[in-house]
Formats: sequence, structure tokens, C-alpha cells
Amino acid sequence: MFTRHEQLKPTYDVVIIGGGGHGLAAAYYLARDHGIKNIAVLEKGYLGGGNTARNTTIIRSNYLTPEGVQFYDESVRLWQDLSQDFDLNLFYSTRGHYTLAHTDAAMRTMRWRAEVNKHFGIASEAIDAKAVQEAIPMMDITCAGHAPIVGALYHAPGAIARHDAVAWGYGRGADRRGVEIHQNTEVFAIELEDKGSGPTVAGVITNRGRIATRKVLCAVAGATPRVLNMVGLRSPIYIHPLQAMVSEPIKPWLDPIVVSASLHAYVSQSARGELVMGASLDPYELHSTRSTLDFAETLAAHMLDLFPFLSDVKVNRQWAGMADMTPDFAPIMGLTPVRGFYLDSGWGTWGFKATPVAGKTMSHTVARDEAHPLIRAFSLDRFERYALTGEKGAASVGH
Amino acid sequence: MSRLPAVKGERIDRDTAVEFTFEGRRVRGFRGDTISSALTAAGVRILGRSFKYHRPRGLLSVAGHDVNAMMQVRNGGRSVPNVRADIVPVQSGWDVTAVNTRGGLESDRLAVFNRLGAFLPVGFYYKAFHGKRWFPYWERMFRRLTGLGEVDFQATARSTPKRYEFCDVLVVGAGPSGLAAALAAAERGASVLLVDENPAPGGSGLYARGGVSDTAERTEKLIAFVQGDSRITLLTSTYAAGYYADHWVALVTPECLVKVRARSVIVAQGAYEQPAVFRGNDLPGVMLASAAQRLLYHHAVAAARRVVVLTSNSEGYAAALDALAHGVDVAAVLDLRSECGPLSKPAAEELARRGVLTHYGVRPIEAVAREGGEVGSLAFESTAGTAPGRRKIQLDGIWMSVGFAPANALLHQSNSRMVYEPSVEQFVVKTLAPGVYACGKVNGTYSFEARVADGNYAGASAAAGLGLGDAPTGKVRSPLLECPTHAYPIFPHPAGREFVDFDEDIQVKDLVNACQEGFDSSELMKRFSTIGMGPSQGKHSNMNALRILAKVRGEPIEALGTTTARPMFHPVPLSHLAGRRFSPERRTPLDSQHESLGAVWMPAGNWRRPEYYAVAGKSREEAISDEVRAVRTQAGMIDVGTLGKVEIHGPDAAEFLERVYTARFSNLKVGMTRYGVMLDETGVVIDDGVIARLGPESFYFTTTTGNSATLFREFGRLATWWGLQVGLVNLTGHYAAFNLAGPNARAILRQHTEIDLSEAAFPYLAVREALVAGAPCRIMRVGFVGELGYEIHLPAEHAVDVWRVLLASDSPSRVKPFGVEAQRMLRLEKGHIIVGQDTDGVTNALELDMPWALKMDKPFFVGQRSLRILEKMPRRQTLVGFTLPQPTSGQAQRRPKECHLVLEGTEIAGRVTSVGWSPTLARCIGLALVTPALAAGKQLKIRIEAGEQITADITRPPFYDAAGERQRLGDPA
Amino acid sequence: MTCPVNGPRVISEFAYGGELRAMPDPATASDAAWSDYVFNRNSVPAVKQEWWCHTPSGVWFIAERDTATDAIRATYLYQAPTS
Amino acid sequence: MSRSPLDPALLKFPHVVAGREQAILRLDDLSQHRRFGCKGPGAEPWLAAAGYTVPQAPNSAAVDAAGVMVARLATSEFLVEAVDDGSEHVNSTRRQLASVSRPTNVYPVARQDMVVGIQGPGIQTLLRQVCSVDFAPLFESCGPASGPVVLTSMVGVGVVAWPRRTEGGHSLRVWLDPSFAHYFWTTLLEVGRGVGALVIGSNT
Repeated sequence: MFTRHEQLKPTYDVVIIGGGGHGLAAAYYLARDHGIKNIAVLEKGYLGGGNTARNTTIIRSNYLTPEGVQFYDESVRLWQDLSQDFDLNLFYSTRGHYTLAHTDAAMRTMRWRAEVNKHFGIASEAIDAKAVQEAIPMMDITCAGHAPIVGALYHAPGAIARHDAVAWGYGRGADRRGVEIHQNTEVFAIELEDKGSGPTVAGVITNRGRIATRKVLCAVAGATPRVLNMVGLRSPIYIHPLQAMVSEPIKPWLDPIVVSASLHAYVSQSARGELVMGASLDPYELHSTRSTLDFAETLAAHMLDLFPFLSDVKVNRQWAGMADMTPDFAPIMGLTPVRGFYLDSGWGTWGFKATPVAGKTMSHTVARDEAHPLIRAFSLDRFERYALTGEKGAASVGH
Repeated sequence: MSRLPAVKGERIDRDTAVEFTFEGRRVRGFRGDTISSALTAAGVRILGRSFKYHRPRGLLSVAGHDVNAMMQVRNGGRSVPNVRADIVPVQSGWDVTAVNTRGGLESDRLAVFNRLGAFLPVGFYYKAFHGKRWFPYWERMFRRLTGLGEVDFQATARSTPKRYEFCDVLVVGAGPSGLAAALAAAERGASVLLVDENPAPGGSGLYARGGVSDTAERTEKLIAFVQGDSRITLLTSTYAAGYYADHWVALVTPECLVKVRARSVIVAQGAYEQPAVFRGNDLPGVMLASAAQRLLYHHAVAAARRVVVLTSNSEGYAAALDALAHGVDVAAVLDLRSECGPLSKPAAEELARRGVLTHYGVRPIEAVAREGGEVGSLAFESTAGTAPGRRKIQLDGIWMSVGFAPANALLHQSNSRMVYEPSVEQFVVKTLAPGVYACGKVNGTYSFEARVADGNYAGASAAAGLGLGDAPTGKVRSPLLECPTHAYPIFPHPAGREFVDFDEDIQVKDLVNACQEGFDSSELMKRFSTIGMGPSQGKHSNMNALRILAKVRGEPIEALGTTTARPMFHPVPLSHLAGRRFSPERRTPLDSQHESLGAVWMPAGNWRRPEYYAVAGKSREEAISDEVRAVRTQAGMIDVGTLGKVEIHGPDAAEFLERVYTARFSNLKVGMTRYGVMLDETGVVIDDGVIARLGPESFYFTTTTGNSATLFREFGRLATWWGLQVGLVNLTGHYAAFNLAGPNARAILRQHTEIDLSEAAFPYLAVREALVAGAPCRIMRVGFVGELGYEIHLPAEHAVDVWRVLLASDSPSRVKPFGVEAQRMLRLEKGHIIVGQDTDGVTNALELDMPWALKMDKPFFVGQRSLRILEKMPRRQTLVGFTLPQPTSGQAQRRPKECHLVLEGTEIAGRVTSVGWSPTLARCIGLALVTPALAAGKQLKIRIEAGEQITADITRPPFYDAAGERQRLGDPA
Repeated sequence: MTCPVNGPRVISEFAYGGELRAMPDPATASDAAWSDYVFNRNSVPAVKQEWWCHTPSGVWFIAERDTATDAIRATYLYQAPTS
Repeated sequence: MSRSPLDPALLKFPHVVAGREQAILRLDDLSQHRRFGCKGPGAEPWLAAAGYTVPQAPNSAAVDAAGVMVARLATSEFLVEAVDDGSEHVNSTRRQLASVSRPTNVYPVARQDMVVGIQGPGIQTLLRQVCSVDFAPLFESCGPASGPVVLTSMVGVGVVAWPRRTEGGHSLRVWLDPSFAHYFWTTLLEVGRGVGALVIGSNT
């Protein structure tokens, strides 16, 4: 499926740092759509071993802001054709996605999102408690009396996919088009030069030697600040762990994806029959994928609030990833003040679902050296311009 | 396949029978039997079907890792999935069935997948069924097939009592090394918690006997000492699910989760015996030697009549002797090695004496099933020993003893480092995390003596680490005479079916293919093949998979590294993790009053508030309108006790408020109040409230309900950071507060207080401290709902009395209690914003169109500098008021809801933030955040339900009493 | 986590208050310098000075925490720079 | 006497065992005791001048001869309650604190707490289910009249907890925000029921 390359070439047209879904997708589209083949993807660990391997595989486009909605909607469209593009089954499975509201305030946000979604032709509806109960009859709509459900945002296109396979599909596609994927290859430094027109990328120093290149794409969500330091850039990105856990396989009973922002809990059932459960980010900076007991305890309690009959179901494994958090809950993508250094970062908890569109827009951005229209709102300089995206509106009103 | 006469140390009570059904068939066992021991004794050896190919499977480990022996247990109206038959004690009345079969275990219709197997290699699913049209169909099929046990929607939530425990030394595993470690630590004065996942301590010391009971007796002695030691607490049937930071270990007992804070942790969990990989190694009757030994000695059950022991270590020879000692016929000992080692020799000679044939240099070819699916024979080749060559042995059991893998999950989780040690062919500890120790098999020591010595050393070291006694002198490492683990017990067969992973039905070729496809690192191989991802988490498969990977890559195992072992060690029920699900809820002192007044509750943060008061024969809307009307025309009263209430004292109190609020307070007169808005550093509005000056250095102020706790905390941080001399006091729960409002408010209050309420003495926005109905109160005259109003704050203990007295007043009118919905409308009529509803996470103070509230000329307030930058930039949005034309009577008017969109042409140009029917103005009014361009216009286009668009008139708030005369209402008297 | 006043407690008794950062003088700082202070962070693994609050007592203190390992090196009460 | 924030109905509890002897656990609503709180730079000397014995160590409490407990919460806040006796003294000080004559550097802290007394042989079993602090060593170190106070969280609610040696053995007095009274009391009863026989009362 992948070719092993014993040696790094001395020069590449584009060097992509990060062999996760995003980096591989960018490589794939650069090679497929932009005719750039001399590309190296450098992965410190193993292919798709970062957040691509650690997310809870949810795909949706029910965002709040026009820029967010259009961006993720394009992503969903790309997702739906990937399996055939790759000739690889990604188990892309449309399940329907319910975001539960437990308060009037949350319900207002659901309506807000629904209205914006519908404006762009996306199938989202604010539904009442009765409709929720009909759709998920086994759920305890009163949440054990703690936080009765007053309604939900129903998003029909909500889907899940076999997360690892996405990286493999893009990796294989890129590999077949001549892209070199180098695992166990760590970037130590990025060489810059300044011939009067400001700092410009000249090369990359790795644990396997130096590479000359004019274009570097940074796609290392979870470790972005380290790479930014290599080129002397600053950003608002803060690294927080995001934890998840999975149950033993049980016969499928839960078709849709269920999310409760107020309870900080979400769950879907995988093709293997496992319940894949997640919660909100850990509340402080940490660059480690350790698990905590508090997380498992709190999430378990919320799961039983929603689904009391799961008491005897067992949790098999917990794990964690590291997320690039931004102040406005939107990614940071595009050109930077360093010429030839392109950024695909700030993915917070929503990076997986963006894999195809991030690859597509970043390949365009790298190839043409200009930001793709869909990502202009996500530029790094929006912060000094106080032009934050409104995506955070959802969070602050919702809970 | 039969119950033996009494065996010394058996854990069954032969006087108490247990009756249950398995797959509809009645089975009889004894108390102390596990599901599987009772079934084995009854001759039932097919216990389940495999996950993918639905092959018949039996016992493997009898140690809690037998995923192919998982049951659905129905008992007393509750149906529990994925019960592990190999370890769970069976109870009378249970109705037990194998999970994951269609049409029962015997005639599982899904067994067709076994024949299809050749067409379903690993990765197959990735390569098929993905036509956009066809996938949904295939997926529905997969979803019917996948999964194991079934959930029972009727099952109620179990509330379990979680608890904390504390100890100096936690010892995980009560085998010989763990027992010794516990004793050594306790001897030095440490309080010790010793846990073991089995129902009794002793570990392999009690079941791996080699026919003689001498290790068992020595183990019993250790157990006796432990039980006699008051410093040691022994918890059995308890496993450590995970190691977490700071020596917190999660213990799982049958009843509940125990969270242990240990000062140090000793891991003595031993090792998992590993299967040999050969064709047919999954047939029922093929099991680990240790599994057969557990059945023999714990349950007095012989797992077979005639066995071969497939081995490469002295443990295998011991198992053969154990078999003989209990009348199990040993057809042969098949040693993978060219000759037996020094440790095995005595047993080998003993076996020879007793006529057992031994073959050396054995290569198993295939185990073949008999009619019914159980193992019937084994074909193999040998190079030495009794008549080398190729032969086949008839049998009904194969006991595998070819090596071990350390149970080092907790060590991994503690960030201790492991390294592969070729001399023992297993991972051993390289470096231990501080306060963490390891001993016994997990450490690579195997002989009884060595394990006890290792345990002593670990126990003494742990105690010494806590300052109890000196560190033990030089560790005694007895030389390893014979390697317990075979380097490559893997024997591929051209026809496959040599299973590496029994959970996931993964065969040798699956892994070889994975490597060849480029998934050639331990992590990638795991993810592509799903090896080790099943419920037993690779306890029997990861090591062999790693050996295969190393062979294919042509690299030593040391070079590959292993995959990390995350919690949980064994799966943990959600009920155990959830415990009692505490969820703290707050109530104001008036809660019971509202209840008796017919309040309809709504959540407000972790409080509950009356949304409105239900009135018999009236709709919600009517009731709310009446409440609004009462306030506008007479008087109403609302509990606002959930507001954050803060006192701040000290020389810098005014300075503090100057910095956290946008308004100015240095010039606020004692006895007066002022409205304040709070921003974050980016200039975004985060809160608002009323600030009252009680004295030169004392203020009392309120924050919104939802933010009260976090804001009070943040005030403390800011005061510390700024080094201001202030004392902050949180009165939120200790004070009650309610608002008496309406034209009659003064007349009513006057009846219950001495204080002069005249306009002159108590003007608008003044605050006074006085007795009301005999209780000490703070009274603020504020325009909360735009009428003459008094907000009364008082110690919680007096709240009920004062509330009731005021409510009882009936001249000039009765006071009507009103709820949150009426309050919202009353405030909306006045154009008062609700932070968090009329603002969102990015709404800055400039967008509120309230310049009067922003004192930009102050030296500093949080967010001010950002506003200076924002002032130079175009506004993103502006808050405007709007009204709908009065509806022509008779026809229902279409009205917007909150968060319906405001459009400019086809573009989104804003949204409705607050809206409602004003009984006072008899029309629909609202607020909207819209683009400045629209705000400058006269009308808004709002898209409501079903895409319909309506037009609203932009109206500058307040909508009611724009001049604000009513709240300033003077004193007629 | 060890509170300098209340001693060692479970982490759930504590609230994180962000990194201890010096605020530029709003009067003299340029707009760029100010927005950099407001928004930008340097989130590379390091031992950082952070605000932590022991919530049951409301005690705020500084913890020096290694953000690569979550190990806490030291905790102490904040001393406002005497101006 | 202060009024308890607790709905009196909650003090009538079906599982009450008659007589203290058999009780494994006894829970009392002690909210009625008179108390006040204060903080600020002048608080300590002011209390001393008012005739109270002020404990020096942070998070410690002492009962004086009159039966009044003074607890130092963290470093510079004080909680004063007539735990055994001395209501008059406490009342008069309360009045001063509320009056204009109060020194400006002494800040009053309103104390409308819910106060719960826990005692009996089952106390450790109960505490280990509701709190992450190990009280065993604290019970060892505390005396009848003085000992540590612990600011911690029980069943998710911030509390001041004061372990005390009593004739019978040990007791724990717990102060909490009155808005949590209903939740805290009902939750404690639920857990207590699991621990064993219970007596509840509205005073010692």
C-alpha cells in the first residue's frame, strides 16, 4: 500500500510536515489536481498516528457561521465520494446527528445553527423534546431529572467513518502519484532566508538530514506551536488534551450520533458495535496523551443520565489526543508572514471532519500561493485585526 | 471433562448445588463454580462462537481473558451482556446463552462465515462494498452481524457507592511475589493494601504444582502470614483497572469502584501465559496449561481425558505431572526444543518413569476437530525423543505451555519503561517511575524462590522509599536456568487457521499481508489488522504479533517497540465509573414558597427558578401576561436570589470596581447604585450588574446567575494579581433577594418598614439599609423592570418571613408573584439586554450601542484597550430594537422566534436575539443584532418558520416609558 | 496538586486560571503589541508559571507545571511586584 | 437561634433508629447555632480584643472555655460559632460587626450556613464515599477543644469540615453554602442509608 523510501532527496518542491489525514490529503490533491509530484510528507511517528488515529470520527457541517458552514459542507460533499476515489472502503456511514439542548438558551443556539444551515441548503432542523424522544425512544429524556432535554438540533448528514482508513486512502493515493511518505522522520528546524522581501523558507532540517525546499506546509495539529517557533511566528493556539473512551462490542442499538453540549458528552456506535464516547477538552494546557480517571467517571455518569440501561456495559479502553485550541473555535489556515510557509492548524476538536476540504483548500493555497476562497476567514492575521469568526457564539450561548 | 474427587484447596462448596441453564439446557454445579467450570464439569466445552468466522470456541485462559466464552446472562428481569464465563461465579437461576450466535450456539447459522473465511482476509472490508449505492445495504448487514452481547433497554441505572482508600503501599497481585512484597512492606511498618483479581490469594503458587503440593504449601504459609498481619488489608475479586497520576489507582470490586491514593505502588501482576500459534489452535479443548491447572485445583475439574502437553518450558512438564496426579491421561509431552532444560529435567525423568512419551524438536502441524467441533487429534513432526518423525495423536485436549507475556499495563501507565530482554524472551522493567516497584513474573523472575525474594526486595524498597527502614542491600538475581518463554512458537500452515488473536479471528497470513501492504510498524499493523483491539486487548496476541512483525521485517523485537497499554486493564462497567452520579443543585430560601404558589420550574445554571406561576384554567401565555400586567398596573414580586451577590471592602474597593467594570465608581456617592458592564480582555461583554456603595470602602454588587461562581473566583485572582487591598465576600447563597415592583410598590413597602421612602429621602437608584418586617435588609431602588421598584436583599434566614409579609399585604393591592418569563418581557419592554442572549461570544461593548455605559476616559478597565482598537474598525453588528405592526384583530399574526435570521437581500445580515408579545403595548417587540447598514435603516426583513419573510419596524428602545418616568415615580403622599 | 495553604488535594478541587503573564502598559503599548498580548500564546511544552485556585477555600496561587508531563515542580502564593 | 436553611420536613426520616446506641451513624442539623464570620487586616486583633481565643495556625480551630469555636479559614478569614455554648457573646459581637462602629479594616462575612454534624462508628465509611480527603490522620491529631479544619469538597459542594474528638469517639462538623442544604442533606442521607443504621436530629 505504501512505498518505503530509504533516502530523503536533497530537494523537494513541497515539504509537508505531518503525515496525518490533513498532510496526506494536501499531498494527494497537490499531486492529483495541481500536478506537483515532487513532494515529501515528513511524519515524526507513524502514518496517521496523531489525531487522525485518536478522534471519535464524527463528520458534520451544522456550524454557526457562514464561513464555517460553507467550509464543512464542502468537506461533507468530498467525504461522500472518497471511498470511490480511493477504491477503499472508509465505512462512511450517514447516521444523523442530534445535538441535545437542555436549556432555553441552548435551544436558541440550536435554532440559530439550524437557520444558518438551512440558509446554505444544509439539512438541519431545530426539533422539540417530543421529536427527540420519538427519534431515540430508549433515551431518558429527563436525564435522570438533572437536566431535562427541551429539544435538539437534528442534522441529517451527520456521519462517522473508519478514521485510520482515511489517512491510508490519502496516503496510498499520494504514494501512487509519486509523493514520498517518510515515517519516523522528525523536523528539527526550518531554514529561512531574507533577501529583502522578508523571511522566506529555504529548507528543512530533519533527523535524517537537510532538505532544500521553497514551500513548507505545516499540518501538525496538536504540535503546531513547536513548528511555529521554528519560523518565529506567534499564534493564539493552545494545546489541550481531548480524551475519549470506547466500550466492549455490543449488538448495534444506537444508529444516530448523540451529542449533549450541556452534559459535555457525545456518543456513537461504531461498525464493530463499540460505543465511542467523548467529552469536552481537558481544561488546561498539556502536551501528553495521558488518560484521567475523572474523565471516565464524569463521562460514564452523563452516559447513564442519558441511557440508564447501559449500567452493565463495560468500558474497554480510554485514550487521548492533543488539540490545537483557538480563541474563536475556528481553524487557522493559509499564508503566513513567512513566505513559503503555509499553515493548516488550529483544528481544536473538529479537524477530522475537515480532512478532505483542508487538503483540497491547502493544496490550492500552496500551489497558487494564495488563500483558497473558502479559508480566507481563517487566516492567522484575523486576530490582530480583531476579526474573529463568530463560531464561538454557539459555545457561549449554548452553555 | 469431569468433576474430580475432592482436591486439596478447591474453591467449590460441594454441599451447595447451583442450578442454571446454558443455551436452554439445565446445568448443575457447586457454589464456587464459575460458569465455565460448571459447564466443563458437565462436559460442555463449546462455550461460544468467534467474532468474525463464528468458529466454535472453548476455554483458553480461565483467567478473565476468554472473549470467546462471553455470555448473555438473564436473571431476575435483567439481561447482562458480555459476561465472562471463564471467571464469573455462576448463580442459581441464571439463564446463560452464548453471545454473537444466530439460532443458538450449536447451530449458529453465521458459521457460514467460517467457510467464507478464505474470502474475508483482514483488510477485506476496506476493499469491498464501498460502492456509493451499495454500501448502505452492506452496512445494514454488517450492523446486524457485528457486536457481541445485547443491551437490555428495560435495565434501570445502577447507583453504586464509590469510595476512596488510602495506604502507604498498594500491592497489585497476591501471588507469591505480591504476598512476599506485602509482608516485607508491612514488616517495616507500612500500611499495605493487597489486591488480587481472583477470589482468593495465592496466584500460580496454588495451581502450578507439578503434581506435588510443596509450592502450594509454601504459598499457603505466606497467605497465613498476610492474613495474620493487621497492617495488611487484603481485597480479593478486585482488579486494578488503571494507574493514574500521583499514585491514584482505580480498583474494581464486584460492587463498586475504589479509588486508592497510595504513597507507593508495587506491581506484582505476573504474566499472561501465551498460546502457541498452529493450525487448529482455537479448537475447543486446546487451552493454556495454566487454564487446565486452574480448573484442576480451583474447581476440581479435569478439562480433558487424554491430553498432549505442547511445551517449551519447565512449567509445561509440571502441568503434565499435574494432569497425571488427577488421572488425566498424558498421551505425550511435545517439546518445541531440541532437548529439555535443567529445570524441566527432574519432571521429564519422572514422566518417563511413569511411561509418558516425550518428543523433542516438535513442530505442530495441525490440530483436527472431531465430530461436533472439539479437538480430536494433533499432527506434528519431531526431530528427537521417542521415535522422531511425523505422527498424529488422538486426544481430547491440548495444553499449551510455551511461554508468557508480562502483565505490565499498570507499569506502562505509570510511565515506567520496559525493554525486551532476550534471555527471558519478554519485556522487563528498564526504569521504574518514582514510587513504583515491580516484582515476580512481570519482572522476569519465575522460580518460586526467586519470586519470593524479588517480592521481599520490592516490598522493602517501597517501605524504605517512604522512610520506613533502610533500602535493602544488593538485589539477589538467581541465574535463569531455563528460559520460560519460546522465542517463536508460531507455526504457519498453508491452509491457515493458525490463530494469533482469538478475539478478532486473526491468522498468521493476515499479519504477514498487513506488513507487506506497508502496515509494518506495531501501531499500523494493530490498526489495519485490528489485532489486540478486542475485549482482551491483545493480552494473548500482541506478543506473538510482534514476533511475526519482527520476522517479516527481519529486525529484532528490541528494535520494534510495543504498543502502549492504556486503561482499562479489564473492562469496567459504566455503573462502577459513574458511582452515585452526584449532581449538586442549589435552591433559594424561597424555593418552598414558589412550590406552594404553583411555580412551573425552569433550570437556571445549577439553580431552579419559577418560569411562571400556573393558574387553574389559564394558559401559560395568559398566566404570564397577567403577571406582566400586575407589575405594570399594581405590584409584583420576583425572587432574584440566584443573582451573584458580592461584597467588597477595603481601601482599594473602588479602584477594583473601576478596573473590572466599564462604568465609573470612584465618584459614586455612598447610598447610591450604578449599573455596570463587564468585559473580557478582548472587549467582549461577559456580564453586567448593579453596584451599590454602602460606605467609603464598602460596596455590594450583583452578577448574573450563570456566571456568579466563576466570576467571584476570577475577582479573587484579579485582586491578587493587581495587589489591591480588598476583601471579597461571596453572599450569593447566604443572602436572599427579591424585587418588589409596580406603581404600588412604595405604598406596600411602607407598611412594613420604618424607613422614609419619600422621593427626597430615598430617590431613584438609592440604596438603604433598614428593617423590613423586623429583618435587616438592603433595599435598592432600581428600575429593574421599569417601574417604581425596590430590590430587597437580606440574610437567607429571614427571606421567607419578609416575602410572606409582603405577599400578604393587600392595600392598596395584592402583590402578585411573577416568574422569569414575565421578567423577560418586562425588561424587554424597557430594552434591557440579557448578556448571553442579546450578546454572543464575540459581541463587543461598542456593538451594544450603550456609549453611556462605557467610560472610555477612565485610566483603565478590563477590555478598554481592545475597545480603543475596535473603535478604529468598522462595526460588525449593532443591537437594534424592532416592533411588529399591531395585528389586525381576528387573524393570527406570524411572529419571529429568537435566532430567526435577519436578511439583506439573500445575505444573512443578523439575527433576532429577544422577541415576545408585549401585553403592555399589545404588539410583538424584540431586539436584533444586525449589520450597521441595516441598523441605520427603518425596517428589518426577518425570515421566520417555513422560510416566510416578514417585515419589522426598527424602533429605538425602550419600547415602553422611553422617558423612564415610571421608575422614577415620585411620592404622591 | 499541593495548595500552599491547604496542602495536597485531588486535582478536581482546583481550577486553572491561565498562565501568569505580564500585561503591557495599555497607555504605551502599540495596537499590535496589545493584540499580541490579548490573543497570542506560546504553547510549547515547558515549565510554566500558572494561576491555580483551590476552589473550596478560594486560595489563588502560582504553580510551576511542566506542560509536557503534567508534573508540578512548585506551588507558592503570588507576590505582587511592589511598585 | 438561627433558622436552618433546611426544610423541616427533611428532618423526619423513615429510617431513624430509636436511641443512639444502635446507630452506626448520626447526622444532625446544627444550623441553629449562632455564628458570624469576619476577615480583613483588622479581624484578628479585633477578635482577640473582643475576648476570643484566636488559633494561630492556618486552617485550625479552637473552642474556648465559654464553648465558642473560633476557626481560622485558610490564613486570614475567621468563622466564630457558639458550638457548645456562648451564644450571648457571639450575638453581641455579631451586633458590633453589623454596626457602624465596626473598624473599617474588619470585614463582616455573612454566615447563613447549613451546618451538619456527623458522628458514630460509621463516620469513616461515610466520609470515604463523599470526600477525597483522608480524615483518619486528622481524627488522630484532633482534640476535644482544638484541631485542624479542612476546606474541601463533599459530594461536589465546597465545605468547611472540623474533626473533633468526643466522648463517644469522633465527630465532624461541616459548614456549607445554604443554597446547597437540600441537596447536601438528602445526598448524605442516601449515602448514610447505605452505610447502615442512621439517626438524624436537629441538634446534639
